[in-house]
Amino acid sequence: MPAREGTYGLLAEFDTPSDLVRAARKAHQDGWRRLDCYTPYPVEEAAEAIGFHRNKVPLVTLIGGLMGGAAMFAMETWISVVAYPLNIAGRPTYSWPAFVVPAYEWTILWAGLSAAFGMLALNRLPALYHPLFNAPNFRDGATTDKFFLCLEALDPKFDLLETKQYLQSFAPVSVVEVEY
Amino acid sequence: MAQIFDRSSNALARASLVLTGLIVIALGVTLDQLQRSPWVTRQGQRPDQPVPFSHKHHVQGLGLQCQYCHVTVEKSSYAGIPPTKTCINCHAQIWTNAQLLQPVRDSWATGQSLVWTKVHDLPDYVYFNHSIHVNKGIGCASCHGRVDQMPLMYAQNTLQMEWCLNCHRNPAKNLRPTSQIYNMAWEAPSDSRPVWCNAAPSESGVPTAQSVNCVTKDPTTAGPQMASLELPSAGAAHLVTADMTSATMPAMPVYQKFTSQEQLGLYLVKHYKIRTPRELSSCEVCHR
Amino acid sequence: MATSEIKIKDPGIDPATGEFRVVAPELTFRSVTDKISHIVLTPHTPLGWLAIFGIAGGGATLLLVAVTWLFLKGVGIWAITQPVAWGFAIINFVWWIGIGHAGTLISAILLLFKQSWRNSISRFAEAMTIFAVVCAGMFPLIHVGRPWLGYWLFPLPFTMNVWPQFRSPLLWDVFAVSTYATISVVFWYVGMIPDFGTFRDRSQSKMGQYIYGMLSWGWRGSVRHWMRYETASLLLAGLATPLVLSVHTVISFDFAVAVLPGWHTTIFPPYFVAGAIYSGFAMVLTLAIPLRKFYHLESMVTERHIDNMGKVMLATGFIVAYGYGMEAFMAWYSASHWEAFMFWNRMFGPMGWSYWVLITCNLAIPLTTLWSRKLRTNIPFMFFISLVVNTGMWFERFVIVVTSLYRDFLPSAWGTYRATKWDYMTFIGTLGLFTALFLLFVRFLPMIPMNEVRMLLPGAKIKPKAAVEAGN
Amino acid sequence: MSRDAMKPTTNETGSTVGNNSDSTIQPASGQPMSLAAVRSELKDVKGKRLWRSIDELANTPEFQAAVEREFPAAAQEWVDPVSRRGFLKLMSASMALAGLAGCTKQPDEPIYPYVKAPEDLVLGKPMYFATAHPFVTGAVPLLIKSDEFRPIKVDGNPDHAYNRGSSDPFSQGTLLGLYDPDRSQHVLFRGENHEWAEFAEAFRLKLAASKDGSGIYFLSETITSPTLARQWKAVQAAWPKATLVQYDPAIAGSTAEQGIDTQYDASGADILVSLDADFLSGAAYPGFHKLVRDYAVRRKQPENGMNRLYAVESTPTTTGMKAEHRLGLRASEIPAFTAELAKAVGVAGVNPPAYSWTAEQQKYLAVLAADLKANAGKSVVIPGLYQDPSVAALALAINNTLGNIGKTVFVNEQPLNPIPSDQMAGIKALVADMNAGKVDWLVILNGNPIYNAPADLGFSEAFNKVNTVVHLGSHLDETGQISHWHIPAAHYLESWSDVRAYDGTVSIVQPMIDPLYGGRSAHDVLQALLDEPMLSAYEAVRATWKPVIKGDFETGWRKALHDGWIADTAFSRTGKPQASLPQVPAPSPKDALEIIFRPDPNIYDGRWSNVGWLQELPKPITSLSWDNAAIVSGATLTKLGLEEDDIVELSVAGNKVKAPVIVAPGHPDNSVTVYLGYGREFAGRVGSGAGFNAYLIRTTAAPLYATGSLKKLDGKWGIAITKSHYQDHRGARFGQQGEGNNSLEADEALGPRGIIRYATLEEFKSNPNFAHEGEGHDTPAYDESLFPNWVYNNNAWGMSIDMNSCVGCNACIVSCYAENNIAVVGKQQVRIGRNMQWLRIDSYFEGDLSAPRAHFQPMACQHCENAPCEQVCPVGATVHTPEGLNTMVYNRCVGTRYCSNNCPYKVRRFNFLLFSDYETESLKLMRNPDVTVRSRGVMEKCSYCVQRIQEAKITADKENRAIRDGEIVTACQQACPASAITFGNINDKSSRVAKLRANKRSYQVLADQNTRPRTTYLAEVLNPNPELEETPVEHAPANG
Repeated sequence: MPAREGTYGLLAEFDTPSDLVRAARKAHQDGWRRLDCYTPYPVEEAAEAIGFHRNKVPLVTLIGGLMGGAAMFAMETWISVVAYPLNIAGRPTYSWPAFVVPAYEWTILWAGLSAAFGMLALNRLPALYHPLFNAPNFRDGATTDKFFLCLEALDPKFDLLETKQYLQSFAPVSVVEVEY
Repeated sequence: MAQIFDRSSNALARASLVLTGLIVIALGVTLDQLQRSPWVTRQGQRPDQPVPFSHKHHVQGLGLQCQYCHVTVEKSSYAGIPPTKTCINCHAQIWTNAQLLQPVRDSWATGQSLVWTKVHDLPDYVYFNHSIHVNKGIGCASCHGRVDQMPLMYAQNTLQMEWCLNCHRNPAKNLRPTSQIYNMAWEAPSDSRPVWCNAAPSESGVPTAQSVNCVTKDPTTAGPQMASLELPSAGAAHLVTADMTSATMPAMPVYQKFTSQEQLGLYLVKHYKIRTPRELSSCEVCHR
Repeated sequence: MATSEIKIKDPGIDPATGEFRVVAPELTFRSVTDKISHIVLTPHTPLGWLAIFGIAGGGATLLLVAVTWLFLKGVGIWAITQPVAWGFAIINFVWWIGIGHAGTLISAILLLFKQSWRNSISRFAEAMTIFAVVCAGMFPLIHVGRPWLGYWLFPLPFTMNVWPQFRSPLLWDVFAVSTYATISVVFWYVGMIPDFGTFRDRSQSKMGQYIYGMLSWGWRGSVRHWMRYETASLLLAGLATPLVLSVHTVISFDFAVAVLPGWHTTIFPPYFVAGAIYSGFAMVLTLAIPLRKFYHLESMVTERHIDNMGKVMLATGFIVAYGYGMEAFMAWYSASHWEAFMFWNRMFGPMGWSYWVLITCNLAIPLTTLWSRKLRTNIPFMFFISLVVNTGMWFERFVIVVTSLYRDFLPSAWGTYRATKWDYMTFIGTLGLFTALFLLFVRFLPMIPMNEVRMLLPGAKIKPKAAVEAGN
Repeated sequence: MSRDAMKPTTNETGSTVGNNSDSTIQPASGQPMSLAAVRSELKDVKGKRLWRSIDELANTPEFQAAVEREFPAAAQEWVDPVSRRGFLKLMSASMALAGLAGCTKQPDEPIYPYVKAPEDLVLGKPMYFATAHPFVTGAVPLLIKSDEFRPIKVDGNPDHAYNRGSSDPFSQGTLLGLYDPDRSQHVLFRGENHEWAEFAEAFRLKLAASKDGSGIYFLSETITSPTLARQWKAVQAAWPKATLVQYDPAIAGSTAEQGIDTQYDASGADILVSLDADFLSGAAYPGFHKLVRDYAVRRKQPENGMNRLYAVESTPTTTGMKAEHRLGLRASEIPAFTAELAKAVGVAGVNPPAYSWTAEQQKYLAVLAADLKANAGKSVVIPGLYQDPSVAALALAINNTLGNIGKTVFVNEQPLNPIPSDQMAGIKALVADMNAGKVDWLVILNGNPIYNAPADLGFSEAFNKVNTVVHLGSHLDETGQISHWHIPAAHYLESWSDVRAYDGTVSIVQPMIDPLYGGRSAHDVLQALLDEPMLSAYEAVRATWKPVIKGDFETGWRKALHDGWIADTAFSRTGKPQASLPQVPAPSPKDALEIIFRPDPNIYDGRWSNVGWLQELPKPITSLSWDNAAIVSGATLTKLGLEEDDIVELSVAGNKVKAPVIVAPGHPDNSVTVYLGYGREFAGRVGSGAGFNAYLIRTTAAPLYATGSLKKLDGKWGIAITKSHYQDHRGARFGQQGEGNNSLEADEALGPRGIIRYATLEEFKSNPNFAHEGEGHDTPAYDESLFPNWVYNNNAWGMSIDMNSCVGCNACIVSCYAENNIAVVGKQQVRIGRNMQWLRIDSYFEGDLSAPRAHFQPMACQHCENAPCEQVCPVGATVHTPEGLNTMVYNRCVGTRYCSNNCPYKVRRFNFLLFSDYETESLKLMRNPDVTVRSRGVMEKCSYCVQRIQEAKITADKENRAIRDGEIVTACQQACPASAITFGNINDKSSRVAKLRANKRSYQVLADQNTRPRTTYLAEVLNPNPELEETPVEHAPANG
């Protein structure tokens, strides 16, 4: 948890994704690391620009899926062979082909849930309160048609006045200071 | 455009997520416990009875044998609830005007049944047969508990299907010699309390109940040479087949010594011809 | 509002890129957002909506009545009997599940194939899936003789120590359908999170801000989030695709695994899936055509969409036709008397009429007309076709279930089947329930994924790197 | 949940759960109550007691009034017993929803121990007592299974020489008759409750007043009890003017009314000829049980030769359908045909009326005569009951001429019935006296003349001219309703009496239970007029047999009761046939429409109208249930421009009745068969309103068959036929001869499906393996499976059914009803195919439907080793036991019905609604306590009587021995008079069933599905006369 007083960062607003990408790339090149972009729809270039290349969601999904499948198949086998073995239609107790189907379904079920909730968890959501929402123009634009670059106060290079000018140099629509 | 949610809401949101998970788990555990709880099974509950009949007093105190009242337990699926007559047999002489026994005397006078409440009440679709259990070495106490220590009757066990299967899947651990069926105090053999058994040859058509003869006192008192006949060592006792013993010693019954329930259990399973767990846990055994 | 000719006509080709446009060119980020948010955030509810919702609600009530009576008296109030022990309930179940499939197909499979045109219809296609699954999922439960024991189908540690029997296709259904429902809901919800964010920020009422705020989990559009989000959506799509194929395969097992002539067929899985998609797209059309008219969404749900869906139906329709063909062929080629008699009976037996209804609705009408682009882009005609195909697919299930059962191995045990009023009430009831749910969705949730449509807009193009360096 | 699958609760004393005064609810009597009131009534009743309260409350008139007010639609539903119960359930359920029922825990169950326990009673162990079912055509010796002194199963007496343990639908059905909740329960005088003593008093005063008994008339059913006859003689001695009239509508006017005096021993006969004698389909024909056994025993080993059956009949019956050669004639043609036959075999002094026989008929006659002559002394000619007396006389003459008398045919010294009489004349005279005002008191003993007296007598009008009518009857029936005195009659399982079996052997009828409703027997009524009016029937019966029983009486008496018969009381069979031959009536003109009256194969003359089992039982040949009908041939149907189920008006001599019309394959043209016994008004909740009353067109002039007319009316009747019957219209393209003459079902079953397999004797001899060759007849090899075979190394239960012996008499089905607590579902449910019989008799009509051959195949669960049903059950409610039973675990079933869909034999039955009756107390007494009563939403099916298997296993295990072959007998097997069913351990190679399975004729139905049924069938072998080509052979595998 970051400190709860003072400045969270400086927020520059742009009209087009292109401007945002340009600014973000520049800032990243200039050594900014605690920075983030906010867009109304996924802009891959922006992510590239701030050096965000890969994420862990696929791994989480894989693990979830394998666990689901294994769990179900194991349970089926245990139930039919160990727990209460019965002669069903003269079939063997270990009728593995039949067991494949539910195991398959559970693989998908667990994988899907892991993907969704893994994504949210990795995104540190839910975060109903966020400093950015304090910015007067953020909520109006970020989810509709505006593109934001935020340089955060935690970055060692951050200095309220210099950074403000630095951002101005990208000719944004506006630069505002975001309080915690 | 300001914040909608207060700072605390993040923590709150996450907490509530965790809580939801916990509640679900808790609910599951509760239900799982509930289905086995006395509230459902009536285990250990003592329902109101017309007469506070004490098994403790009659069995332990007076030493009545189970079959004195439950006459058909060896012959029929029902053990049998004694008719008022059975009570009156004695209570015509003793406690003739005890207040507690008023309902009994009324019943005897009016010819109206005493209306008891079932304590061991199986669902109607379960077909339990006392006789086969009693004839194959399941003692009363195995299911009904130490009745001789129950002032008021209650169900010792849940009588749920899992409980039945528990034994049907491994009868050996509950079997006892048929001579000990009604012995409330019977305990599994141990080094301190060994049991000696000999079995009639399996092909001799004697009823299973009589096919094994067990004693709790050492029958081989005749000294070392006699004891030496007691072959082989108790450890491997259950491996000896009955016909072998009968073959070797036609005249003198060969006793085997048992110092643990599982030895005895396996021996009795063999000689009582207890059916296999697969057969005993087949549906039609109890449901028709 | 855009000018009328644009919204009726095909948006045509984008001169800049030379690609087909899927949405009208004049749309901007804000106009899209306004248009879609307005439908939900406007305080006043259109009268038309209320009217239809009233009717649908009536249908749903009918269902409630039917099911209550069913629980009180037993499944005997339906027409099911010996030997036809399955009837409307199973038919409706398969039919509804089938309808659901198009939704997943559009949102998942077309996403994998990068068919960007699906963006604007994916959301309500998914909604359709979920509500169809709701209707479908109800039937397996209520059709059993003792519904209150339905929980025995789940492997839970009861005191009986008895467990489900995993060789039974019905049990496979339990897992297939429950998984399908869960994944669909998750996929649907995850897709809506950013749009909830938009609603949160655009809602005027405190209430709306709170509700949508919570639903959005505090989404703020960080590109890092977006990247994980994209991966997750892609993965979900990748999972939903094999899932949707497996679900109807498993349902076809209910029949294919049985020994009954007419059920015991290896062709079932593929042609059930194809049939599902066939009827599913029909249902999408049935819903989309009135919606775009009612809410003036022609600029986002364009003729191109209708046209494409027509093509998909044509394709799946032919797979289905192949399925029917193979059944007939095998009846002859297998030289099995059981098969031969079954098929003769299916066509010319006392219930032969149902087979011919099916052929007319599924093959004769659509497969002859959908070839023509003119007809495919003729909105009223496509609406009509969609209804025809839905009917046909319902009868396909009727034919499979009933005409296979009522005359099987032992002639002495042959019987017949005549549906009762309760059967019809239940079926109509689910139609009502489905519509009602869908209307609620349209009113309170983003029926078109704004974030996905934004990507289709010209404004979303990033200027080439050089230009960026040069600074315009 | 205990209600979902509940067995009739027999607590420790066997007093049933009905015993629940602890939770009775007294609605504010008088003023009608609303459902709100009902709820408030139930407020204080907690869940566990509610179950009973609802039922009790629901039976209060106030409640029913409330229901009819609040659910007018349902008020009419109230009538049908089944839906009425459904409605009750609905009410309790809706109240449960209204929050009345608390938790769903099992309710506390009370125990009602005896005060003094009976000596010989071992609770849980049934006891068996011998008795006999008194029946007008000869008593059926019985052995009753009694659980805690409640008779719960009726079966034949296995030690009795006559039926050897076999029984029939009637006898089986009488059990439900005993517990019939609609039996009358009080002595009534002018509708008000009175005491028996009051009646006896009034009666005696009356007689005393009449001095000699003049004006006192008795109208009794046929008297079969020697004791009753003795008592009557005593009455007559005391009151010489008192008059006795016997009237049994079923036999009145038939040759049986004079008392059956001929016995047949068909076991010695190579040729059997039935002249309209339906001796294979039910106890209605004297000696049924013995005749079937004798018939079947000669067909069990074709390799050792078989008998041959010719049947000439006027309406299709199982007898005709089993015959090698069947000739359908109109009823009036049969006497003439018999005369021709007699002439042909050389009976002296017969002059057949002139009649133009068709070529086919002449050929048949010639061949038959030749065959008879060739087998003189080794043949038997059996005349029909419902034929002109000349047929019986001629048949006897033929047998005499052929020298069969003393070999296969015997004449009794005395008739079966102690007091033979001309019943038609009797009732005619009675009505005349009634009209003449001579009848002062009319005492009706177990009769129902208002309902079944001949139409032309106007009995009901005459009835009003009688001062006092006394009605002794089991029900407050049509007659009881308007009689002055009504006395509830005791059921034969409730009272002492005595009867004679077919061979004359006397059986003592002993009560199994105290009269449920204080019923009285005819013995009591007559005894009330004698010197010791209080003498019990028991004493009377003992008095009758004291002189007969040799040695110490008490010992002999006890032996008689124990064995079920009195030794050496059979008739001497050395009688001689009387020489004179009666005049033979000429057949009616060929174009005249004949109407044939027959007692119903299930409910006989209507006495069992209220027995649900028999009502629901599909009748042989037509598979008609819950109705009677005008049965015609297909040709006649088309000729009259009718369709099945049309309503027609039958009229005879001006009397009319409305009836539904149906087709029976092989019915003679221009001829209609109607069954008596239906159209009851006051039969009870089950029988009232079913069918139409054929007595309305039955006259004294023509009680057996009459010429009449038939007119089509508008509308459909709505009959319930339990089997589909389509004509085969498939064109040659589909490989069948589909001209529409054949039955589609039969073409399929006998053709490629290989369900029915048979051969003629020649074919069988030339190719004993015929059952396994030809299309659809192949069986997969045992290892032909993807799975390792499941081994059954201990007991392995299996059943073998001999298609050659089965005569389709339905006894097995009714026996199954009783043994397995099978529910009766009602006509509406049967109509849509929901009848619950675990066992059905599939009948396939081969060849041209105008002259078919039928094949009867008892079909129940086959207990497949690879059971398709088991694999698809999601909860494992149907599984295989280590002994190879396919068990159905009712209380595990959730009711997906998938098993039924996947059962190739469609033998599973589903409780679509709450079919079992949980309300009626008397029925709870009847239920088999060893079998669960299935509730709504549960699948059920034949279990091979698993309860009997388990009982035998427990006994054997206790005795430390293996189960003996034949120790376990299934209910169907027990009832079968033909011993067509064999059950046992197929792993024990010495068991009878194993031997039968090894037989070359043994085949599995649908073997090609590789379900490996445990039930196998022995293929039929027919013994046709090569002279007569009509045997259809195209399906015989040898050339198939």
